Amino acid sequence: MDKLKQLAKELLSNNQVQIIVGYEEGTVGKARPAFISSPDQADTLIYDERCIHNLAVYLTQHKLPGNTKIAVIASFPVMKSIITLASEKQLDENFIKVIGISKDNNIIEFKDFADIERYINQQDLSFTPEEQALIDKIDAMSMEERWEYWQNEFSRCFKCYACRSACPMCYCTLCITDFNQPQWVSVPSHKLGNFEWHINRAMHLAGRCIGCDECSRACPLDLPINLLTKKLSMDIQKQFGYSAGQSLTEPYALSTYKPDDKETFIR
Amino acid sequence: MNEFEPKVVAFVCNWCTYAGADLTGTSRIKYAPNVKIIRFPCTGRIDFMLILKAFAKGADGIIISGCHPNDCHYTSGNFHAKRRWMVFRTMLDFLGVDVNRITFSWVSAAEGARWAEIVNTTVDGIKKLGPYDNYRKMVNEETEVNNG
Amino acid sequence: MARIGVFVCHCGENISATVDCGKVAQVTSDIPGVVVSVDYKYMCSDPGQTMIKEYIEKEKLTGVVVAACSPRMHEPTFRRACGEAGLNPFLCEMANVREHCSWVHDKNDVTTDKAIDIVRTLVEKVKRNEPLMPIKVPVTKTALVIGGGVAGIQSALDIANCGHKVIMVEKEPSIGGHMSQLSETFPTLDCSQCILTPRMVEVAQHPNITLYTYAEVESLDGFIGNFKVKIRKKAKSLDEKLCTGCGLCCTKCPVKNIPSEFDQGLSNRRAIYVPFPQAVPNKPVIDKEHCTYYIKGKCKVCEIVCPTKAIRFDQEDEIIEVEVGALVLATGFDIKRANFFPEYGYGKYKDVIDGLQFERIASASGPTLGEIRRPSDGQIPKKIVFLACAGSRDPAKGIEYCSKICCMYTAKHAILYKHKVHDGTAYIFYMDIRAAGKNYDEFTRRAIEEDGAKYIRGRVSRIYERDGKLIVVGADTLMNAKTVEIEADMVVLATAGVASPGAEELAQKLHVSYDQHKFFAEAHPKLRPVETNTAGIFLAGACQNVKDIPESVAQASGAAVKVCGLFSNDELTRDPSVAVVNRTAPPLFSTCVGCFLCQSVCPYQAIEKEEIKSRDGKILKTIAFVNPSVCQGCGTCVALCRSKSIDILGYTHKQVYAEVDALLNTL
Amino acid sequence: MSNPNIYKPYLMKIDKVTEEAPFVKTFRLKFTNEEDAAKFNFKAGQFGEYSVAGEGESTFCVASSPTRDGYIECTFRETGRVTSALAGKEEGEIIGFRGPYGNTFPIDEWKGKNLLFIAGGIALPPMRCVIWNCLDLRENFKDFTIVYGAKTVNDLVYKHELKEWEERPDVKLITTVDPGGETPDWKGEIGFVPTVLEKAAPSADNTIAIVCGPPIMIKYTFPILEKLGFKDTDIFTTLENRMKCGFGKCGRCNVGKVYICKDGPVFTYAALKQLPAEY
Amino acid sequence: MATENYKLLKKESLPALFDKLTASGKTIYAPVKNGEKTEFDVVTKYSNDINDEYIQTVQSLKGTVFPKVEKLFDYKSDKTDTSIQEPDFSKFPQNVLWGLHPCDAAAFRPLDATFRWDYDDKYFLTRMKLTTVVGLSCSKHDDYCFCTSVDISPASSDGSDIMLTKNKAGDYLVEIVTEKGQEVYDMAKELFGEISDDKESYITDVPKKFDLNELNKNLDGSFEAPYWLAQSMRCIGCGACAYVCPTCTCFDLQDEGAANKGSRIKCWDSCGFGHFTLHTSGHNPRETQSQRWRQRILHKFSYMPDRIKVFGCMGCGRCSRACPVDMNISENLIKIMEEPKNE
Repeated sequence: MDKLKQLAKELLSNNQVQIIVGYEEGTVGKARPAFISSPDQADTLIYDERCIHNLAVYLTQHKLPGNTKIAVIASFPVMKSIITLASEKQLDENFIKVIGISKDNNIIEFKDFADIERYINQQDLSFTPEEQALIDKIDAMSMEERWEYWQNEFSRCFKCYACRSACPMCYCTLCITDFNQPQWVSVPSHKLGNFEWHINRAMHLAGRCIGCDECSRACPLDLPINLLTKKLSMDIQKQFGYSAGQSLTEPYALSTYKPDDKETFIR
Repeated sequence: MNEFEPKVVAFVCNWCTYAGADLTGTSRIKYAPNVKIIRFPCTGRIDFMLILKAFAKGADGIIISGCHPNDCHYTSGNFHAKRRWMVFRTMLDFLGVDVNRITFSWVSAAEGARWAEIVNTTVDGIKKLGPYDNYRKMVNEETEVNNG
Repeated sequence: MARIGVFVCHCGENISATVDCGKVAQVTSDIPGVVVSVDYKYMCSDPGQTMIKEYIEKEKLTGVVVAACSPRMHEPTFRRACGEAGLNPFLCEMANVREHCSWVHDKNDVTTDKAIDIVRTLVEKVKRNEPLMPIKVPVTKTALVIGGGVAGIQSALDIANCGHKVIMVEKEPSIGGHMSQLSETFPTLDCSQCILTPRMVEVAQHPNITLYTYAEVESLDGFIGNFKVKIRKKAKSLDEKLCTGCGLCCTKCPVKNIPSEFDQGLSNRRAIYVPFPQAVPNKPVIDKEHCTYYIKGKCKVCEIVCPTKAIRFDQEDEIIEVEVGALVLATGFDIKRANFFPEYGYGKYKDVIDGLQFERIASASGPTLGEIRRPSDGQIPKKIVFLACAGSRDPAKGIEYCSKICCMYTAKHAILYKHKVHDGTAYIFYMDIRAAGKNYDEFTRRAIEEDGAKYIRGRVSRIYERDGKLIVVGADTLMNAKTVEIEADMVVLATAGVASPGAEELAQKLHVSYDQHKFFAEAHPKLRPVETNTAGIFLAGACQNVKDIPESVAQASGAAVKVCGLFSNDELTRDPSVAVVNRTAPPLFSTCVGCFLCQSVCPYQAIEKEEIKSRDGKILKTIAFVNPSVCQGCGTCVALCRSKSIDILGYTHKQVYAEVDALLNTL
Repeated sequence: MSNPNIYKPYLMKIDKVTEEAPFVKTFRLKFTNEEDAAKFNFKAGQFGEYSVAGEGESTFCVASSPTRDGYIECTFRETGRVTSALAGKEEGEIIGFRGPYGNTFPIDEWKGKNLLFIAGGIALPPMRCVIWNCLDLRENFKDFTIVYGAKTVNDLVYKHELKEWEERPDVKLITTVDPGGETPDWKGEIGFVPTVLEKAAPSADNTIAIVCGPPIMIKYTFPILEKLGFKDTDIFTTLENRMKCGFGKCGRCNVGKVYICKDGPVFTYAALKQLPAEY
Repeated sequence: MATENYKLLKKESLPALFDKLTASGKTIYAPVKNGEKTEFDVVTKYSNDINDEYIQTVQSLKGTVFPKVEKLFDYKSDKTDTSIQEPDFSKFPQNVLWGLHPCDAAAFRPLDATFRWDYDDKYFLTRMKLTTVVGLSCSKHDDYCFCTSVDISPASSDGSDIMLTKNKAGDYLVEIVTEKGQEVYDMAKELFGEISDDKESYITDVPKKFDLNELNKNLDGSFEAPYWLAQSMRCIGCGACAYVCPTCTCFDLQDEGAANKGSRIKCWDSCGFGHFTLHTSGHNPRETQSQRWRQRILHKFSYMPDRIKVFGCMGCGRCSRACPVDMNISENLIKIMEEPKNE
């Protein structure tokens, strides 16, 4: 990844960007997000299979100083996140330089978001058999079993909201859980509160989730909450032919409709 | 023990189903009194959280009803609603929520008899399913939390 | 704060027969916030309403729930009464205990209990109601008519004659539309141009009408009463003020072989041309696509010959912006053309033509000066076959609908043909004769009975050429589907009427909805046939569906009345139950994060961008803004908004949440 | 503590509701339980947690004087979930109250001094408590000056009491409204509180200044007081931070090591200067 | 090394002990193996899944005395009357917390100090009183552990009522630390023997990473230090660290239910959440994540020792393990230590 360091140095030294969001060596053998603001720091940048955090989350946190040009090291999920965020008018193309990393670890310098969009659409976007298997396992359960399964999982949740914080698409300044007039989502982390929270999270990500699984990775309790959004993503793709993170312009699955959307349950 | 009388909430749109239910009244067609209606401007206004709230507050069943496709007073509210329900219903089902307790239907302003039929079949169906104990158990857990 | 009055109506016995109204009043009086709860025989009667008014004043009520019939029945009544007593009308709600309770259940405690629950629900709602003020918006009293066919002309004249300004936009160099191409009109056989031309001239000369031909609508912003429209005036390469319309240029232009649009390709025009002799305005345009100067950079013959030096090769398209209060869409229709009917050889055989071409042939101003001669060799056809339903009512071709005008004009064609070719025979293949209209059936019968048109009920499977004849192979379904073969000299296809080519694009620009066939959609098929779902945009003529002239004109006048009705107000009053985006204290300003996903769900394009700026003009945040003049209050955006930043007045989050609570009796 | 369960509120009956200004109300609250009433006492400057069943709790100071026995009063502006619910309550209804919490104004130490009260907008309530407290012990103090300002005339709270103070010969009251907030018959000053204060230039000699108001007003008022010669130990104010518990456990209100709920809400300007900017 | 006298609890006696505890109405929480992981769970019997060699669980047992959701009282009201129903404190569970490491056992001290600070929190104190802590010396540690840096040792019995140390044979050396411990011992005396052994030899050696008092000194006057921002850049603002922390006490009070009946609930909250200190006016004293990170560190290492005389960190390392973005607390504390003092 010398090329990455080289590029980072160039970008910083000729002031094309002021901050690079990438990865560095963390503690106890982990990689972690890093914020590089001078060329001499660029040597700490790494990129390997441990670099899995969806860095797009930092692009909407408004923590980075305004009017700063930011470069972000973008794995495939980050690229998709950027496209979704851009389609939701959360990112300004003029302030974000995207340094893509291909699946075979090559650097792709995107000149604009449309460029990313093109790249994404050249890739294999289907769900993996492993992903499908996880969903199938739950689908195969009876209704009661599913209820029990999720009740058990949700009962462990203590609502640290790591899932929310780690998700690039969860950028609301006031989350539905903090909306209290009325209190739509029960605040405490009892079963009902957790149930309502996770449904809300999944529904709010329905058609917007790009499938990076960062939510369940962030979860300290290892709740398989990524399955909720994954299930919806699969369903939405099947039903409406729509996948998040692929188009800058297409309205997202739930803000549009087709008159002939096929359902079987409305009487 | 008396026969179980389910509590059913109906979220309906103002222009079609509410008017349809008015027609049921005008036509004096009798139906089960378990269903109580909340009026909305359009099915597009019906937030999925309302469905969850109704269950959390003790509903055994829910009816959601609006204009037939292409009849929406606002052109497309019901189409949007339909998509959301498709997704939401998938979600509920995946979580093990009993989706048979939610009747989604289109009832026009002219379908007074149909409204009565929707209500009656829904109430009958939910009577067979019994009280929604699973959900209530989850709700009640909140008040028993860690207090022994 | 909350001081609610509950008024339980017996509705004679309509409610009290099954609901214990006294008990409803008594139980609901215990609901917190309820200060008075009474029952009365007829709430809607004068004494009933007076009672409500008196309680409003005496008890200083902050909300009223009338438990009676459906709000669809008497909500206006009781809201008015509340307003008269000084209570904002929107603080009155109706609990529907008649249609939804007393009439549909038996007399017992359960029914009374249900009535109580219904009242409780509305009490909780009304506690959270906000006083609302009707929304007023000013009206710009200028109308824009898009399309200068007969419908547009009629609308424009009607509106202009009412004293309002009208801007008419026509994409062709002349107004007149399809009607100006027609020979004679059914069922009276009066000359189309003779009746239309004076109206075209009237449009051009009307002091209230501004006419832009060779122009198209570029974009539309705003809302009813306050639209902003950008119009692209395509360069005519001509200074219209200088041009006298002498026509010298058109005779000298060396490019001669361009198929005339007006004559449906049956004659040629030049690169600088006036579409037809009676065109309005009667001034030429240069067709840049074919003009030698524009292609090769030299020629300029027209410039040289022009006596007034009116030619302007450097003219560019001009964008003009106008403000209008209403739009009338009268963009008309088109017909299916070649390639759509390979089985009929249309486009392959010169003598297989469409109805509009036949109109030109039959027209005295047409390429044959009104003589019926076939295009291939100019011979007079002795056997002519008309095919009604060419494409129409044919699901296989994707056109399920009936094009409506073909039966009539085919009958007319047969008559015109017989009038001009006395020894000729006209065959007409048809599926059904649809001639429902004043004097229409008489007209088709005349074609058969007086003019001897041979009607064959059945469809034509194919047409091919044999020995200079067109062999029309069909089936006669009235003769046991016996195969019929006719050796024809000419075939006329009554091709399906379809939406005009730019309809979809225009609909998207104007944000009006359209159906699967790209015809513009009316707001309600029965009750609002000339309105679109976008308030302030109306429909006239065949852009909504194929129509004949009288229908188009009638609808055009209807649209004009709608426009004039709108213009009879200086401002518009609208239901204040609209969506609003919340505002909170800085630095948040609003919980809206500006994802604008709501924009695409709004059926009315009511959601705009609002920039929150600091005092020095820096943009701090961009949030959604719901234009209350445009919003119709469906609330689809409300349910979509993740952060609950949009709420809809009258059905707010707080209200509906409390309703659920109350209805399930958990309050 | 008299209440063994610190989370359990007293049940208070709303005895009287006064509309002070748009969205601002004063409740007079009485204990529903005689024993609670007998045991209860508080001092000027303290605050409590007021609650509406089903909505939650909200923090604000006691606005009545401890010298007035048998009830407490609170004044609040309808802003959030709880205050909106409170605003919907009627006379006779029950609300919850926990408290009193926090420290107090050292009124005893002010004996024999001049008092200068400076308040802005809705921040008069904590001041009102101490004003009445001192007025009820009027003989203990010398000059008594109140400077009070609000955005508009309509936004002035305690209008009836302002009138009373105005008419008292032993109180000097200066009221002001922001430019543009005046009515045609407005007789008070027009201008922001700090400006009006500077113009009035009360003597700092043997004077205690008590300042309550929005942060921006406080920020501009302190320097003027110092300019007028006030020592920072003689300038008092009250701080507000978000709180849930009121007794140092929930983790919200601390400013550095200082807990507003326990060490405050009353601070001298001298003490404030020592605090990090976390309030 | 001094050899001491311990009670001996043989591995084989554990089932009997657990049965006795269960029979006496106690609820037992123990570290239970679940695949690769070990988490505390309620057990009624001893089983081989109970892991006495775990390094650390994700969650502490804080929730047994300070539940993540705790009902404070029920209320009922109608138009004129309101009543409050407190829970029956006598029915609070009698918990035996089995096999906590010394860091976790010690964590009850700061909890106790907070919930006692001038105002006694009856809920916490009642639960605490009914809780018996059975500590377990650490035989293993990992890179996240730093108890020795916060003056706790992997063998310390502070906070435990009974302290267990597993010896080579797999039996436990037992120290009875408190009266509560004695009660348990008394209940099942017959299961215990005597042994004299040196417990230090069974204990893992956790290296000391920093000096607590030096750190505390260095934090004085650190409010404006630049490292808060630098350290918290990657912080995504979730509450994972606070919720797994055995000493974090931030909580929220919420009403659940409607106006006429419902309950007031105390539930966990985190100072790391953006809205934690947000005023209704929109003003937020701790507006940025770095301010909130500073609060977290200063609270534990400066404010708590200053105000309630106890440090708020036990060196369990849970926050660092749970952090989705590897904000390793000991790494950051070392950096603060090494920072030249801001004058």
